[in-house]
Amino acid sequence: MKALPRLLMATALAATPALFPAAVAAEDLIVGFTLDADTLDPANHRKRETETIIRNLYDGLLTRDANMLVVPELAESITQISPTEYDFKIRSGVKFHDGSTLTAEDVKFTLDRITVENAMGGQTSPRQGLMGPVASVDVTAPDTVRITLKEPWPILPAMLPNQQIVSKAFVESVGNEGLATQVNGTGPFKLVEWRKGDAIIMERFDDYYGGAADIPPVDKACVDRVIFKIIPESASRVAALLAGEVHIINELPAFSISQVESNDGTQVMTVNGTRSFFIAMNMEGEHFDDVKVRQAAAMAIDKQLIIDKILGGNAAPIDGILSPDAFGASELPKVGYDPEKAKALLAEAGFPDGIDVTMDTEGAFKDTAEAIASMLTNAGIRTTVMVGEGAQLSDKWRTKGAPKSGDMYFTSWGNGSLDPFDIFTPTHKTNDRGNSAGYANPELDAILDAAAVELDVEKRRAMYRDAEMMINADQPYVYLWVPKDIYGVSKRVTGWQPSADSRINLHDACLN
Amino acid sequence: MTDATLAPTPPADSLFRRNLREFRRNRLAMASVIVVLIFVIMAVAAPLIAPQDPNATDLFRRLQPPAWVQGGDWAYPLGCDALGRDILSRIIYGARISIFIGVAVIILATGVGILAGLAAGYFRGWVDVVIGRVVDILLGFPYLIFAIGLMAMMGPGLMNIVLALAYKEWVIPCRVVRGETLAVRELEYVEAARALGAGPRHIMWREILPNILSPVIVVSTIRMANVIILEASLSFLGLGVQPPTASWGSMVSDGRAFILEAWWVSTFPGLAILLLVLAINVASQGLRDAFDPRFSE
Amino acid sequence: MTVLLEVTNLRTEFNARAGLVRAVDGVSLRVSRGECLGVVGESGSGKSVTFSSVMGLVRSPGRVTQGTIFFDGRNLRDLSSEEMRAIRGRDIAMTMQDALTALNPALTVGEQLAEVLEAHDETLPSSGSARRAAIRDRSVEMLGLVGIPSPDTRLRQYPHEFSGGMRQRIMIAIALACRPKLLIADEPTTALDVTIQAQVLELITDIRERLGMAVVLITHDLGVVAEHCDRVMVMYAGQVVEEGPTDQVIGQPRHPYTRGLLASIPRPALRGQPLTPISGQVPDLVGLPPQCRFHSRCPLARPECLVEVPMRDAGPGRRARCLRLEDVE
Amino acid sequence: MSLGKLLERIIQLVPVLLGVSLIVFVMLALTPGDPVQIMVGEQAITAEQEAELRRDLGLDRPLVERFFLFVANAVQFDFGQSYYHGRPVADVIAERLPATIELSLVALIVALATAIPLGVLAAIRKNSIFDRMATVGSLLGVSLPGFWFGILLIMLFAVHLQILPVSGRIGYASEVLTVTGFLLIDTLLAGDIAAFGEALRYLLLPAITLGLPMTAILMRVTRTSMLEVMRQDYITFAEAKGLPRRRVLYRHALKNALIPTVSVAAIETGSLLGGNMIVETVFGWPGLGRLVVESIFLRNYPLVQAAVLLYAVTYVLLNFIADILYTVLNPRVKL
Repeated sequence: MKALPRLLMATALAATPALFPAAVAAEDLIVGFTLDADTLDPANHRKRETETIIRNLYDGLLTRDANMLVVPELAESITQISPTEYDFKIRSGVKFHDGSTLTAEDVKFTLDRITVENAMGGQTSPRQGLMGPVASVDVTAPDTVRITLKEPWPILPAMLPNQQIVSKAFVESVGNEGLATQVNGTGPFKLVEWRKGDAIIMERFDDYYGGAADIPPVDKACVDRVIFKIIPESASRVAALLAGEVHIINELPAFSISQVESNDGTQVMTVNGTRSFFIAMNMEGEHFDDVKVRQAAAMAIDKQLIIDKILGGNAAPIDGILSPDAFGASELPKVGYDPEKAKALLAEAGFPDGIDVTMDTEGAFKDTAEAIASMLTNAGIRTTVMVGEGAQLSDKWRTKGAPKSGDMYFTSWGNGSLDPFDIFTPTHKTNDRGNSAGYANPELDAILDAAAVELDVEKRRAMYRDAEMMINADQPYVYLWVPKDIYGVSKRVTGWQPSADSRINLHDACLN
Repeated sequence: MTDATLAPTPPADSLFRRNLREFRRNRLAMASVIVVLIFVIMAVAAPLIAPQDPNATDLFRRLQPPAWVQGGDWAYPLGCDALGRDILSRIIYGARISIFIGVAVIILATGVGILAGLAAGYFRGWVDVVIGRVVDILLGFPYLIFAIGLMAMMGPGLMNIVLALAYKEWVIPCRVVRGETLAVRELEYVEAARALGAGPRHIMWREILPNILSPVIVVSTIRMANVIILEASLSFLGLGVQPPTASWGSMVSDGRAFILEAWWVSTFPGLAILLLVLAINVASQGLRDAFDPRFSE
Repeated sequence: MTVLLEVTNLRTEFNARAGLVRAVDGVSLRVSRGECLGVVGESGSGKSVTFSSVMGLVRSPGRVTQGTIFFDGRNLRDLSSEEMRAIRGRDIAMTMQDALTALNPALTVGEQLAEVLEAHDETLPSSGSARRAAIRDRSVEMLGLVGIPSPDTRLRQYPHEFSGGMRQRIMIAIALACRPKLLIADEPTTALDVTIQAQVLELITDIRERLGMAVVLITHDLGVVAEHCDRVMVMYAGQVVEEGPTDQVIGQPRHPYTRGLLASIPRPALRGQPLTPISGQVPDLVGLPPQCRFHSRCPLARPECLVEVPMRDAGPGRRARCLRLEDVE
Repeated sequence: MSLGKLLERIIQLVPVLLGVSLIVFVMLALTPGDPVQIMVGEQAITAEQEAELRRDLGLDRPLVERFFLFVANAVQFDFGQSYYHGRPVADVIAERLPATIELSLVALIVALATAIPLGVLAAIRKNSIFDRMATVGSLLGVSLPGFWFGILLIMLFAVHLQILPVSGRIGYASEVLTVTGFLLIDTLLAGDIAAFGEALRYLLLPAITLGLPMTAILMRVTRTSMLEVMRQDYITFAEAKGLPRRRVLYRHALKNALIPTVSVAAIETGSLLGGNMIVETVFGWPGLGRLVVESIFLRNYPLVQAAVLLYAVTYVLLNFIADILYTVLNPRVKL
């Protein structure tokens, strides 16, 4: 039997901490994080997780405070000259990690690198799209940068926190490839080592200017070092938190909340998320072209039960696409849970015996999708869940107007800016990139187009209200919920709270 | 020794029967055959045995513990999963998937492997070279990665899993058959058949195949155990059968997120895999001892 | 001549699936110093097992269950396995039928020769380099003794790099490396060509005379016995059936089995001929009743032969296990 | 081992690698899912931007051209840029490779170190209680699904007993200069015993999980071949020479018995390298396997192609090593 010697050996080696004193210094704040950064180049990534890590190393012109309000960071002030011109006054005396001083030239270089075609060694930045219709970036005074737009784009300030400023001299010396692994930012932490796939180790930058003036305390970081430790398995992340190996974990599964709460040294922190979940119904298909069938589907699902039981109560139900926190969100007529009425509607639509449909989803949402499927089945919409790969499913559903197959698609769309433009247009405008339902409503398209460039905030809000009412009535999707982001946090951590844009800003976090 | 000249091999049949008798004497092996049979019966008669509908969800029974733990219920002896489905019933139905895939992959792979191996070993020459190259190339791929790639290509589905595993699996019986064929084709009785004017097809099927069947059977059973683990691994990585069909691998996979709160969700399906695979392995060990004493002690 | 090896009433049994097999049943024998004893019998007659028992090399599931084995005044059965190990290779050596399988293919000839010296020779210097040099010298000497040309270089070679006859010589050299008092040569020529057979046997006889050691020659071949052995012992079904001086036993066998053996060989061409078995089969050794074991095949068998037959005197220095030995011509 | 044989091996490698490349290429081409669309995700992108991105990635060219381009570049060890990492694929793979190799090697060593003594012991005490337990244990070892066993180990040692870490590769308090990428070596080079111990603690559970089936297989092979060898005449002869039992067992028997064990170990190491994405997933081990699986899902073509080629080369190389070891241990065979 091999188990015994193995066990003995395991025990012997487990005793190694006695031989090799555990090497955990007091001042390391460790974050158990789901995904490694793809790259550390702020202009060459597309992933939220990568941005989360980068933003502890780099600062941007603007940032958001805990209430998601946009405030200046590296910029001292922002002035709108005209609907298409913005002036940014750059804070003086800000140091890069290598000791050089931030200039307006660095800002221009950074923004050009993102917005100009082929500016990154012949390639175009994947973040170009996030900068909208930027025409040019000019240094108009030694400490001032002007961004000129091709057309009015009111959400520019809301989008700028997603871009981090790099040093022109540094990029020119290490090159674009060098920037993927080397860091010279203005952020509160310097890069110590990136152990790919395993951890990113940072240490306090002592010459830090203190960060956004509107977010106290304005000072250098509290902890000596910060480590993002990559733990993709959620059970492992929770276990590491409970064992005290890490101090903050993201994506705490809802079912682990009680365990983290009941554990002595840990607590749960949540923040409203920005990702809306919904079920697309193929309006070109044979069943869901009928609004009655779509309404029946919406009525068949007991959203609240799933929120309570599977999501641990950590989600806000929605009846339109917008999160309750988003700009333009408003109270909408509710589609109540009523399986009997759903059956009746189905019968009215000509399906007294119910219908057989499939629902596509990715593996990560299998549980929820199956729970929904069994609710639909109970109301006569006999649903089979088909788990597919993300790549295949987006091919199948996000066809931009090309014909599509399939009945239902359980999916989601993120809205980190909390501006409707980012979520409403792609998912509902005819043939747009995220319009998986195949919804086509010229009237809605017109409103969405107008709202995108409307500068009057109140008018814009009203337009989105109209749009929400329209989709609420047409029901191209079953709008489900916006889950909260759930973090598990050691009670030793102070001065930190989660933020709605999934950023983990460790500047002010301390470890007791 | 002088009397060691090889007489024409006796018909394979009597040897086969003797080996079978030998196998029956091995008590541990027979016990595992019974375990395997129990699993097979479970799979076939699943609707009669399972206490609950394996796919019926009940969110109020979410992560309900096994019956003997506080909060359990004997109607759900091994507890419930995250959607409140009965774990025992899902394990019973899951036996269908594991056994079906194991058997289907092995039948497919062994069939193809026998054809290719016989051809390579009997004709030799360029046939052997071509088959050998293909085998080399396929062996160059890591098994799981190849299967994952194929699943991504073909999309999910039960038959696709069978194909994804069989695409590489046939290489193993092929190599065994080729080696045995090379050894057997020169033996006197094959020569005799050839001298009597028998065609290659007759010789391969009637003269060679029956005499190399023992090692093929032995290898196939061992591989079946392996295939079941591979299927579970694919399911574990999320590339298995479609929900709500229960597959042991995906049950373990689903349950690992809850392992801290609800150990039973992935522990029991894991045990089921272990038990079935162990039983097949022990049985095949017995088969090997009885049928192919060269490999055994 | 003093007695070197005296085995009394030896019994060795094997626990087989079919039952208890008495491979050796009540064997007694005696080998004097410098003497050559031939042991003859069919396969399975127990001749090899007898001498495996003497060397303490009977493997599980077999074991020696009865009897004494006095060698040089000590009962080997009373010795610990460590004491027994010290005797093997030093005082009693053995060669096997086929040197190809008896020499380890993965080790050089030099190493296989050196290790036996290393294990037994107390005369070797203890310091590292001197010891190595001494071992090397002895190895070269031994290879030279058995007639291997340029032994110096050949020590570094592996067994497969030698011809069959050479290998046999090497095996003999290894066996004789510590100048044993007794050499058990188990069918030393069976695996060899006829011409080489003669050379190897000459070699053994030659060395025996030079070193003054005793030899037990286990063989199928009565011709070999006639030519090289002082005395001969014939075994059948785990028992000794006849023993005595070679010329007398061959010239005038007293046991029907011995006679049968000899009758089946054309006299003038004794040597080199394999034994032609007598009609009938060797009895199954499982659960034998206490009776004459040759009974079923014996031309002289009578109902009164169905009792346990002891060894009986059959002339000066001769014994045979037959109730009717007086009736044998 | 002659140079000629070596050359022959390298030439044999060519068709295998070409075949492997072609199969990967065709498989990826037939796989639904557009890399560009996956990269872009929910971002807004114009048709021109999309076309440009496609051009940047070389996806606008016909398939045949892409294949020949890939082969032509691969010959010069240029495998292109990873779609996601902003760096050459070769760099990305090279960063992950040491973790995988380290885990595999340690698993191999653990397997050899336990399998050979246990196999020998089981053979020497054939049919004893120990032998029977070892047999059952080895069958159990090959029957344990690694992903499940790994989870159980984590539960026991990391969660309940809290004596081993849950996930990852090393603790972070000790900074270790990356020289080789193998933490066990780097920590020793740095003279940092504490960090070495840390690295070992992180390595233990994954190595056991990965090595267990291999241990089981190698134990069976060792036992069987040891029994086979112990029946040989040369063992009887060695005993007849009065050699100490240790020498008979270890010098005479084991040296021959190890021949099949070592061959099997070399071949099995290939499956160890290719099969550890499961273990990497369960233990959060930052190795290549996980990266490749992720890359398949993300349709990161260059990375998948390069990694599969690497696996194929490794496989051929390991077979080669197995052959060399075979000759080293077995003087009868000349390669």
